[in-house]
Amino acid sequence: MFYREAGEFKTSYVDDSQTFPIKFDRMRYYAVLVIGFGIIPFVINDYWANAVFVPFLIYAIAAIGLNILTGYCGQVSLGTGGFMAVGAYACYKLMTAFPGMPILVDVLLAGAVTAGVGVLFGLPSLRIKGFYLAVATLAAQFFLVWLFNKVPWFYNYSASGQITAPERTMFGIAVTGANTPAWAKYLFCAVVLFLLAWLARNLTRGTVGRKWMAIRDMDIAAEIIGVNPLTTKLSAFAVSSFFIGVAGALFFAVYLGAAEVGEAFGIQKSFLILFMVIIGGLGSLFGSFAGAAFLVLLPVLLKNVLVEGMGWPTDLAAHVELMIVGALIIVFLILEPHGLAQLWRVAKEKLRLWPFPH
Amino acid sequence: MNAMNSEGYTTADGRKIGGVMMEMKNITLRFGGVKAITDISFDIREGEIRAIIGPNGAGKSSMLNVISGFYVPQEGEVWFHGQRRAPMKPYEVAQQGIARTFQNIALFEGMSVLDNIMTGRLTLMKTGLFQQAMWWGRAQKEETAHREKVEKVIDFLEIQDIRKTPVGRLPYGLKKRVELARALAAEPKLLLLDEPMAGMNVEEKEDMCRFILDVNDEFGTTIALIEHDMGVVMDLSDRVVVMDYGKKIGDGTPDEVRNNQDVINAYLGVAHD
Amino acid sequence: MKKTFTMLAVAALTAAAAAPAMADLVVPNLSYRTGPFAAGGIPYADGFNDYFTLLNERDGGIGGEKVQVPECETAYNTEKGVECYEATKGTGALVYNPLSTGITYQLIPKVSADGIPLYTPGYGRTSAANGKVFEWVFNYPANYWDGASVAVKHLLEMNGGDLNGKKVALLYHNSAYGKEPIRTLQELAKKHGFTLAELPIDSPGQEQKSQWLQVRRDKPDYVLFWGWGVMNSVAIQEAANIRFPMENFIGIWWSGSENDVMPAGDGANGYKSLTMHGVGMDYPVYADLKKYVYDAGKASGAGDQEGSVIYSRGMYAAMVIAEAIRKAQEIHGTAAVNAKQVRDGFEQLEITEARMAELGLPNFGQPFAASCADHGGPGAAMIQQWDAAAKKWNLVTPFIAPDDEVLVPLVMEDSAAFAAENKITERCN
Amino acid sequence: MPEQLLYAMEVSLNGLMAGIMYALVALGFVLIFKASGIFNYAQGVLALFAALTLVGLQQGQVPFAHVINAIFGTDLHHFGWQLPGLVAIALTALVMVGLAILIERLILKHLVNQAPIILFMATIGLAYFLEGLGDVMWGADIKKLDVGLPQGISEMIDTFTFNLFGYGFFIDRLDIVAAVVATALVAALTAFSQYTKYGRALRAVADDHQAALSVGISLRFVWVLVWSIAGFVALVAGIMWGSKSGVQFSLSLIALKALPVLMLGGFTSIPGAIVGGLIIGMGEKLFEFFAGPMIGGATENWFAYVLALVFLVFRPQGLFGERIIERV
Repeated sequence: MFYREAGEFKTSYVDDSQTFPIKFDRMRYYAVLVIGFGIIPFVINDYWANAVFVPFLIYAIAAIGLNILTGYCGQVSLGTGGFMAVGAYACYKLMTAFPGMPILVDVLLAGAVTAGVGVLFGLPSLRIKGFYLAVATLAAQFFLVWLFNKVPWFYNYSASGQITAPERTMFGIAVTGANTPAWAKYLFCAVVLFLLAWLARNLTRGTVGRKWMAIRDMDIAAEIIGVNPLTTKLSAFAVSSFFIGVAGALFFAVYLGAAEVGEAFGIQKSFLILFMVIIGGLGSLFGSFAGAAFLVLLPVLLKNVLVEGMGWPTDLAAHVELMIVGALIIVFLILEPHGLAQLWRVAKEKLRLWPFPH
Repeated sequence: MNAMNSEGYTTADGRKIGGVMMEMKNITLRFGGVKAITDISFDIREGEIRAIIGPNGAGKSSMLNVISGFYVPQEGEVWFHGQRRAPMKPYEVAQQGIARTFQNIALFEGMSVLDNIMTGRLTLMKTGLFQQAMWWGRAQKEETAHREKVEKVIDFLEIQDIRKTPVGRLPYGLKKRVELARALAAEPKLLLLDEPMAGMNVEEKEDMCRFILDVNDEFGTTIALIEHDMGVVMDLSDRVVVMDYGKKIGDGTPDEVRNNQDVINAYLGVAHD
Repeated sequence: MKKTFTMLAVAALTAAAAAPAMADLVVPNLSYRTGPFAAGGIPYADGFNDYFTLLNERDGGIGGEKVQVPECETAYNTEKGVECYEATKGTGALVYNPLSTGITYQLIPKVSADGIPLYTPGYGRTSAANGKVFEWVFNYPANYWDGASVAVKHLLEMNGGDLNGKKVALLYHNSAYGKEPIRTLQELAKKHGFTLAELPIDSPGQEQKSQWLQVRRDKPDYVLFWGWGVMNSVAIQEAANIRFPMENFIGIWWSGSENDVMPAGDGANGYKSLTMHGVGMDYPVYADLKKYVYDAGKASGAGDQEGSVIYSRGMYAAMVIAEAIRKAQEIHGTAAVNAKQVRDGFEQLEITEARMAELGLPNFGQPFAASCADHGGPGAAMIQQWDAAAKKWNLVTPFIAPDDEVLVPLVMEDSAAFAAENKITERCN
Repeated sequence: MPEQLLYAMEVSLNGLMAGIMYALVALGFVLIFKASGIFNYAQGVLALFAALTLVGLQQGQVPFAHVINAIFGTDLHHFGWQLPGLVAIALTALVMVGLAILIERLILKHLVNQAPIILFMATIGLAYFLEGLGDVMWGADIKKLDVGLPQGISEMIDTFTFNLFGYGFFIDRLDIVAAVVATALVAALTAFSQYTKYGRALRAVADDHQAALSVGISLRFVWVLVWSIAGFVALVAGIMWGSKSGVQFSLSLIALKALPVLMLGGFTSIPGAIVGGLIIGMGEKLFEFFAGPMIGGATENWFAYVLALVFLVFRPQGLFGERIIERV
């Protein structure tokens, strides 16, 4: 009933290419923004921030980053954990070397450093394709983790190789370090996510995005119609790594506060973020959000239901949790191989026709 | 052939054809030990519709791939606008104003019709990554300007109603048309068509013929095409190159080619000795 | 459907955030019974739970207050550790003991901000022994650097006090945990004139062939070992394979459980490891445990870990925590103590030989007394040796004290760096 | 002979042995990829699951004892029997076949003709599920696997090389067994695919799905077949690795060791998996042994991948893959 495009006529190409062409979508988007920025920061507590919202926001950034590379440009990467580590360690080095620098600048610069590293490891993508490339990116994953573990300069020569985020403030309020209020953590990550999601949207709807998708859908044809595969793939690696680097920096500085490279940025992280992207939907920004939400929320939810709700022993709950997550992934793929985003699209199409079935 | 000079010629229906735009000189292409093309030379002139025909496996598609830079011949020279073309990547060839369609449709299946056609204009769009990321300002202005051009192509090929449809959902004939639209959107100087009518029914073929002639007529685009259907080729093209087993066996106006004994043999399957 | 799902989610999450009542003493058990290190996590968690169950069943809790031990699964994963911490801290948690060096590093800043003590016996951040900087963290009775020093002292004893020219190799888990002893050992190598070779093994450590071939090539006189999980049993197996003399192979206390030596069979005979507490079931406390816990069907987990090394350590940690709570109750004159008061209990805790005998654990651990500045305890440890025929660990030395002359400056240096980075001013002056 | 050379020889030999262990895991990947184009991430977990089942059956553990006890308050642990190794192995192989049938029925059947990445994702879901299932069925504690394989230094080689070079080489007897078993397995698989009806069906499907279907080969049957074989290969890998390090969670991580082998050997080549395994095994061991101490050690994980990566940059089709001619 409410969800209609009929009666909405676009009189200019600018209107026609906006992000939410349908009024109802637009209203909902504003509603999410109002809730996200106007309500949640005032009601959030430590548990909700640290167990749900902050990891969700950060993973969403990483998932958008990987989605740009894998979903839009078709280059499957399993090096996400390693690139997040680059972001985290770059951020740590910047924070400790220039204590006066605003934390936002640290985070963005960390992203830039990661973009450079990403380009470097993206070079083989010109020769190597498909799953071979996916496996090849594991070289980046393992090498980077080894590097940060082995070279003491990266962790300022601390005894155990752990890095700990010192306190940094913004507008006089701590956003890193132990004394950060929950709302500040949340708001900082939310603002960064909002900015980056906006950038990602701009990139994917224009020339750059079309080049990426052309390479993804048929790289040879793309090259023949004038897409330079070198610059296109590398730009995808750079942008993707920038996002992932920022996510890594936030993950370390804002969320964990301390990190050890092999533990926090190991191969499991690479897989987790790839799962988010695939479950959410390849080539969909909304999917990145949905996938991140799904994989952050589901384990917490299951744990609470099984352990708190049903009083199961924690180990049994953890094992059953694995089984449920695995089964759900399979069920989702069978029902809708193109991810939550596609599920959402189908639902919207149904809604558009509602209450008339045809 | 004889009636031609370097300034061009006039066709039977009275169109003026210009000077040489592209010239292939003694092209030889090998895959491993197999020769796909042997010592072939011909030229394409400004404003002309030039066809390459031949039986299956004659090396037509390979020839087109050489022109579009996808294959680099082992021997021979490619001249374009009076300059010898150094070996270059396909995307550089595209940037010189050569666009093409493919025998097996090579659309970007994950994108909408509109986006597919917009990719045709990628070589013409100039904003960089950072301006794109900011969107407001140059990127949006450029996007809108190019969108207008693309809409003209859409109108021209009469595909307004499928603008926002994902390409994957289209029937074969329409896909072919979208592919042509993508190539046209690039405003090419030279348009290469690889079997534009393959697999089409009569009606679709007629539409496609009309579009090809209109393109040549309205935009003055030079067209080189490969086609199986002899009838169509003879109606459509100004001059024809005939290939067989990687060699050139005929070259001239449709009438000249029709009467060439080698061509007749090749098509009727006279045994090679 | 979507709506019900969301509502369910919200309901479940809210329920979790606000669960148990505030009346009891809450000691969360951040355990790991799954994942790559479950083999160590399970017995530890069982020992920890069983001891508190004993106190509840036998004594009605501590000072009349029942103890609640909500368990939370971390899988040795720092993120899950943080989630567990946040999920339980609102319930009046008195102390945390995550049995993971990685999670400990994560929690140190958090507990300091939230004012909840963190107890990390034998693991975690070594320099937390300096109470002047680490107000909320306690790691007595011994830490990694103590362990390294005790191991070297044992080597000194074996060599009549002289290690000059000897070759020692350190085989370690390539993580924060495994790297901890390196600096100490380097200092000790300088002091005693032995050479130190460092051989890292990536987690999980199933494949150690190249490291052991290096041992074969370099022929070190001794191998010190910082492993955890599957790395332990593989290393002992490989050592046996290359016929490295097992009495010259010494593991830290986390590399000395039954699970680690059993797979190598007879080959493991003679393998040594450190321990900071007694082993086996020859302690009176087990009679009570049997009566009130095991036979009552209240044993934690599968109930098949009693008396094992790691189980004993979990029980030991629980015992120290219980004593600290008791001390806090004593100091503040109330049974229902809060986290801040428990911190005072930890800081003024004194465990004497007599007290341990009273608790049914005579000579089980070393006596110690904490203070405002000293959160690390005496740091002594014993050496235990595996007897493959009898399938049991035997203690071969009494408690050996570490070399504080080397350790104290290292602790001071590291904690000073932390204090500077985090702008902490020293206490206790 | 100079000492360094002797060490190098010893390390190389050990590397080759390790390489065979990697190849065992890689083999399972190759089989499934070849027949169905699925990149089976769950191969490592299959090995873990097989090994857990083997130990459980051998020791007479009650499956799901933990859950049953938790729900009914019973105290079940063991049936109280001990099976001989071979019987347990045969039973486990049957379980793996059953698993293959279930996987085909419940998952693959519904995912025919999906994009490779979707199928890959499904195997990840499967990996999660099996990992949880294995733990729930048999418990998460570390288990000793003993089916009577020899272990420890091979005295024979030690003495032989000592007499030859004055320096005894260290080779683990378990590694020798693994090498023999791997060779036998490859020979059996080759014979199977060359000389049996089912083997030919398998190769036909690998060559061309459509064509195979049109001559009446049931794709579903082939999938069950190939997953059963992969399950069996996983069982063999699980036995070898489990005897070496005990059966526990980390066993599933051996999949990561197989990936660089696959890259090098090509995803579709059985000889590639073997040769790739040998090269990776030897390369990483030599590098760790000689270069490791200079740059801090623990290089094996990344070195294998970097080696494969560098190789691939120069030869994108892998060791035994056919040269790729790009067409439009």
